[in-house]
Amino acid sequence: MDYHSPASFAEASALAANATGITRFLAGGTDVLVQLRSDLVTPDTLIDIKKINGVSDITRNADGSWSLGVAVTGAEMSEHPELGRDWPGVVEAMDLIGSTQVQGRATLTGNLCNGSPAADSVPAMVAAGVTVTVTGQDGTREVAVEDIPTGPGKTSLAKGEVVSAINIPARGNNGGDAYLRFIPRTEMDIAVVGVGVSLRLNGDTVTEARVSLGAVAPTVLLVEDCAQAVIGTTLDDAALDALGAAASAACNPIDDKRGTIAFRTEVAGVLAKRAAKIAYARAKGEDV
Amino acid sequence: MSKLHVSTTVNGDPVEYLCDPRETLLDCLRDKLNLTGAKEGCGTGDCGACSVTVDGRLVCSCLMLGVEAEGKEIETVEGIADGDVLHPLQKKMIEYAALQCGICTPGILVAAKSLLEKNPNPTEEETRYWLAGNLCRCTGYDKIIRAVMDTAAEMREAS
Amino acid sequence: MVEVHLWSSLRSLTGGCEVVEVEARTTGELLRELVRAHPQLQAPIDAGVSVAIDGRIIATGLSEPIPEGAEVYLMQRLRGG
Amino acid sequence: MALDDRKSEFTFVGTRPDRPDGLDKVTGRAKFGADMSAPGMLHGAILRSPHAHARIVKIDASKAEAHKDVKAVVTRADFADVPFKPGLEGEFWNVLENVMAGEKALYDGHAVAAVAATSALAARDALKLIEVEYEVLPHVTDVDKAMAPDAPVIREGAADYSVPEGMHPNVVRYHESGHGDVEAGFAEADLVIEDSFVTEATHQGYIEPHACLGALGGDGKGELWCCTQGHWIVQKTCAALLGIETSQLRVTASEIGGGFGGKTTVFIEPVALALSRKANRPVKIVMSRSEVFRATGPTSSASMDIKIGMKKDGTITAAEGIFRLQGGAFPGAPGDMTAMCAFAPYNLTNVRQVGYDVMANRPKQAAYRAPGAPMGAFAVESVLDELCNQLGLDPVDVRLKNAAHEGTKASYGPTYERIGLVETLEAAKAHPHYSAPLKPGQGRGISCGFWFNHGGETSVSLALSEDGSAQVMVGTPDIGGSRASMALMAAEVLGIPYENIRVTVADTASLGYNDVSHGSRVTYASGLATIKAARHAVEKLCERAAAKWGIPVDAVKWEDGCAVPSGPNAGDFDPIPLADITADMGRTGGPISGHFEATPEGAGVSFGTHIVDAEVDPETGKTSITRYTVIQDAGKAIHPTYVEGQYQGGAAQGIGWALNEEYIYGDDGRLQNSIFLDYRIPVASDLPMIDTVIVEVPNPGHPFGVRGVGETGIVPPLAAIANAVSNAAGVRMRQLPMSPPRILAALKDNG
Repeated sequence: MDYHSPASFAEASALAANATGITRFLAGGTDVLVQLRSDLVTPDTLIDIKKINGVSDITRNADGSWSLGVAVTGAEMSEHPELGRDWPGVVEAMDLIGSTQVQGRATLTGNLCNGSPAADSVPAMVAAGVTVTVTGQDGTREVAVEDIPTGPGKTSLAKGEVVSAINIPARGNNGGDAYLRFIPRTEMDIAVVGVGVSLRLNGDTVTEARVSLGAVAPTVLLVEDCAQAVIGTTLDDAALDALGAAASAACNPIDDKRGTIAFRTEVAGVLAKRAAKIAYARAKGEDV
Repeated sequence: MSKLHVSTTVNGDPVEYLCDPRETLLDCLRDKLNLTGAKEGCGTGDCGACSVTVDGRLVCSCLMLGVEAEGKEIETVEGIADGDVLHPLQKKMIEYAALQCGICTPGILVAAKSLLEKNPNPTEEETRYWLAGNLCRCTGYDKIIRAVMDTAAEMREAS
Repeated sequence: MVEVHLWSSLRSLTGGCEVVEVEARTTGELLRELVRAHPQLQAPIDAGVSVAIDGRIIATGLSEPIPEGAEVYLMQRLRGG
Repeated sequence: MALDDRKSEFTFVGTRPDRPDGLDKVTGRAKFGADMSAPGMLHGAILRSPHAHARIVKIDASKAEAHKDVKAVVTRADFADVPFKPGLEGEFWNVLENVMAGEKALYDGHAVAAVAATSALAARDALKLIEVEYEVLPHVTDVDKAMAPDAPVIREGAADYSVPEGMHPNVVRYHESGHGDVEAGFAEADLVIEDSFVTEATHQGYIEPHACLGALGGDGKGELWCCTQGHWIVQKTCAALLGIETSQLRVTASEIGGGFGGKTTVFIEPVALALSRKANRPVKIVMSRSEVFRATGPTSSASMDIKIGMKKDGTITAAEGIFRLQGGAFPGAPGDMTAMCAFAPYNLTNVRQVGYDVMANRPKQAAYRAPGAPMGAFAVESVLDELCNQLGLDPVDVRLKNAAHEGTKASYGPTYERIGLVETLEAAKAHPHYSAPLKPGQGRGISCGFWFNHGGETSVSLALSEDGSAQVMVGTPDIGGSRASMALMAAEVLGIPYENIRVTVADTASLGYNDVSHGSRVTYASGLATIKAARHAVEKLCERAAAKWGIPVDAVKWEDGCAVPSGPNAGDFDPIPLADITADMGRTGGPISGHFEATPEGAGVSFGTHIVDAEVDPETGKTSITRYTVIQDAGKAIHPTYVEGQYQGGAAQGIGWALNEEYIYGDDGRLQNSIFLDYRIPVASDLPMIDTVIVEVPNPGHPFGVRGVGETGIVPPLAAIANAVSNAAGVRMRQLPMSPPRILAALKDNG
């Protein structure tokens, strides 16, 4: 295994483009090292992107949107005084991943590019409308988070492409987001079901909604039917029931060591309702 | 596959080692620097027995490559005591019998010290969640949590 | 004479007897005499047995005395974790 | 042990001093299994079968052997069965077969070959160069399926004398016991409940993976360092497996990072020695976590049928249980222990219990804290709870009404000596936890539990130093603070401060044989041995004093650390402190030491009662444990803090077993959750504080009254939690673990 620590994304991209065999980018490493240690994936080329300038920066742009460097850790996101005020769902989703120790290393970028359908931060990012900047040999492009994963362990990134920034939209007024996941313990598990919800209200009425489900299909899902179930409502019981039903209906899960089809389908509906209530309260300005 | 040269600082001491790029920081601490206080309980970041701090940040040394330590400040369990004076956490762990076999103890100590530096007055719930990545199979955590919280109280009083 | 109580599944080795009378002053003698009375008991004894004397379980010792009139049970060898 | 030998007033025993190894363990200095290295050391790695059941057609290691970094490769041919020590049989043969596969790989993870190379990475890489040709065979991993007529046969002829004719060859041992007439008893009952229960295999889950460093020369002399619960059994087994003399192998036990029964046998140790013999260099092997899960002993999985009859007043009229335990591809599942323990807490006129030991394509089961008892208690105490619910009776009252006590004929046969079950139930009833109100969604469960405890072969040696301090050498690895307990007991007898005593776990060359630290035997047996060794030294101290004073030795007694004249003819002399005697000992007869070698019999059985509150989320099936109280008879708590620690640890492991821990096999027979991410042991945020009540009903078989406390604590939790969850959810849970999908499915089935 060759180890590289390039000084720019252009250099990182070039290294990846010219590498043979298996290439992995190293951000926090909390997935890459596990795969290495367990002989699942031993890359021929490992490209550490943490020495590139600015990769640990969290920046609020003039329009209220956020740019996050690709090596920003979960701990740094949680500690940021303002990011969590705008996007508590995204920050909490990231914070749910692994232990305090893992939080010291793990990144949104790594969580996304690992391609796991159960990645906690991804449904929250999808609900929030997050995009990533991708640098390749031909320059950069901006891609919606939901378009990155294409299946378990697979992404739409081409050879030589590397995620070079995370772009979180401006929260704007009367908006709120939330992420909930189901795990059997209180910590340290992979999501059996994850639900991200982002809402915008006008008065008591939901005007915009994005609902995303994790661990219930080969990729994280952005579920339009869930959004439609709540848009135009005050998130009353009927709307919540419709949301839960739409979430369950969108599931296409598998039976595995972490959960059954029936369980995931049922609990996706339960969590969608619970997450929506939190997002709604946050959109109303309540501190939840 | 040639080895890489790494210069880093461990518990305040400048050190150097040569490592294979596949070797973790934990491998390097244990096998190259003979600092065997950090333990490998899982190798997958699930047990916390290998906890160290890197530039003040709590991490699993099994989830970091040795080569990534270049230029960093590493602190391990071996650096917690000040010479022969134990850190209050170390004293309380013994006093509370917060260890039975002791294999998780180095990781618990590094993690708990990191907690108290960040939050000198943690609630029981905060303490439990902070330490959720440090598995202990002997104690049921009861005495560990009590030891950490009592240390926090004592350190608050002393300061 | 000592009355030795066997566990139920040993009956198939003793012609149906669940209690066997033997002459023995120690646990070792007891096991020897049990085999003399019922040779098929050799197999369970080789596989490991304990002897309870008046409720006290002798895990392995062969030299434990058996008082006159004691209650004696043959048990599967105990194992621990 | 005569009764007049017993002591009930204590100076040191019952206090809570700091443990002697505390400093080493909080500074990172303590040396565990993987912390040792040696000059010229190689690193070993083991190639494991990816198949659940396969004939090993051919192993081609030529590419590995040719690699420059590789110094040795071993397969089964490098072990003892035929060439070195013909006739290896019984459990030694089973262990060898488990350590390195012979003709067949019997489970996913079974070792088939091993290499020693110049680095750990090189050894791992070299494994990929070994080519193994397998002929995959049909497999079975479930206990009920393994007993079915069409199940693949794991090994013909493995069954022993006890198995009735006509059973599947995978049934290898059979146990039946009991007394009275159960059918007549059921006929007397007002309510009979018959139900079936299933538990999955769980792993002991010690945080320290197995690790060892071995060196064995062509002269048959060897050195081995390893983490183990018993280094003499390691010595004996490795010697047998490698065909060398037992005494030529010196084994040193490292500090041990948890065992719970799982480190009572060998896995990698004989492999390291075989590699070392071939490479002529020391070889270190450290298991990965995945290897620990795949190839070291989990518990048995179990399938159980229980039938209990009860009168309206709560009297149990009859009880019957059938316990089928799957113990991997080898004989040894403790179905007999499950059967014997299951009904042991109760005074029963009619009881019958049957245990099966069944083989399947899984790793060889190993002991895990009261092996066999927890699953039986789960099944039996669940049915008792259901009877109480249906008859409208208080579960503690019913247990008290039927509780075994001194003079009760035990379900496993003999009459109980003094036991403490009733005291634990009375303490439970009086405990504020039992009467505390429950919130909506919460349920309370209680359960009793029983374990035999064990004595075992024990040697202890105690030597006094000139300055009046004492060193104690014990042979039972310290798995939970036992060095502190030994020092307290020695201090009690010698009358010198705890701090002046150093307790060391001696290596196999320094002390006589010691059984493994298992069966809750350490504080009981090594403690008894320490007391006797100390008394032996005291006898010699008294002799020296008698000689100095010129009086008969029986006119000297030992009091508060001093020899004092005693009796009418002793004369009037000032007491001589221990240190004054030892200061001169070289000139008054030589070094003073005491020792004890014997097999203490009389460990004294032990009971506990647990109270648990659980809260179930009806929408997700997720359970949280909101309150937990352990009440257990310790006989006499030597170091109460470490007794509490045993109680709390047992409860926590029980919580894991009850709620989330399980071995999950795919249809391919491969273990799917071999890392801590998916083998879900409780984390700190999962648990509440765990209350403890130490009941002390002295064991007549120990000079200070000690009963072992290590194991009983894991017997009640499965049932107590199942009862709490069932009461909270309103539906009886019959399968462990009670994972959220199972609870949610049960809630759905219940409407």
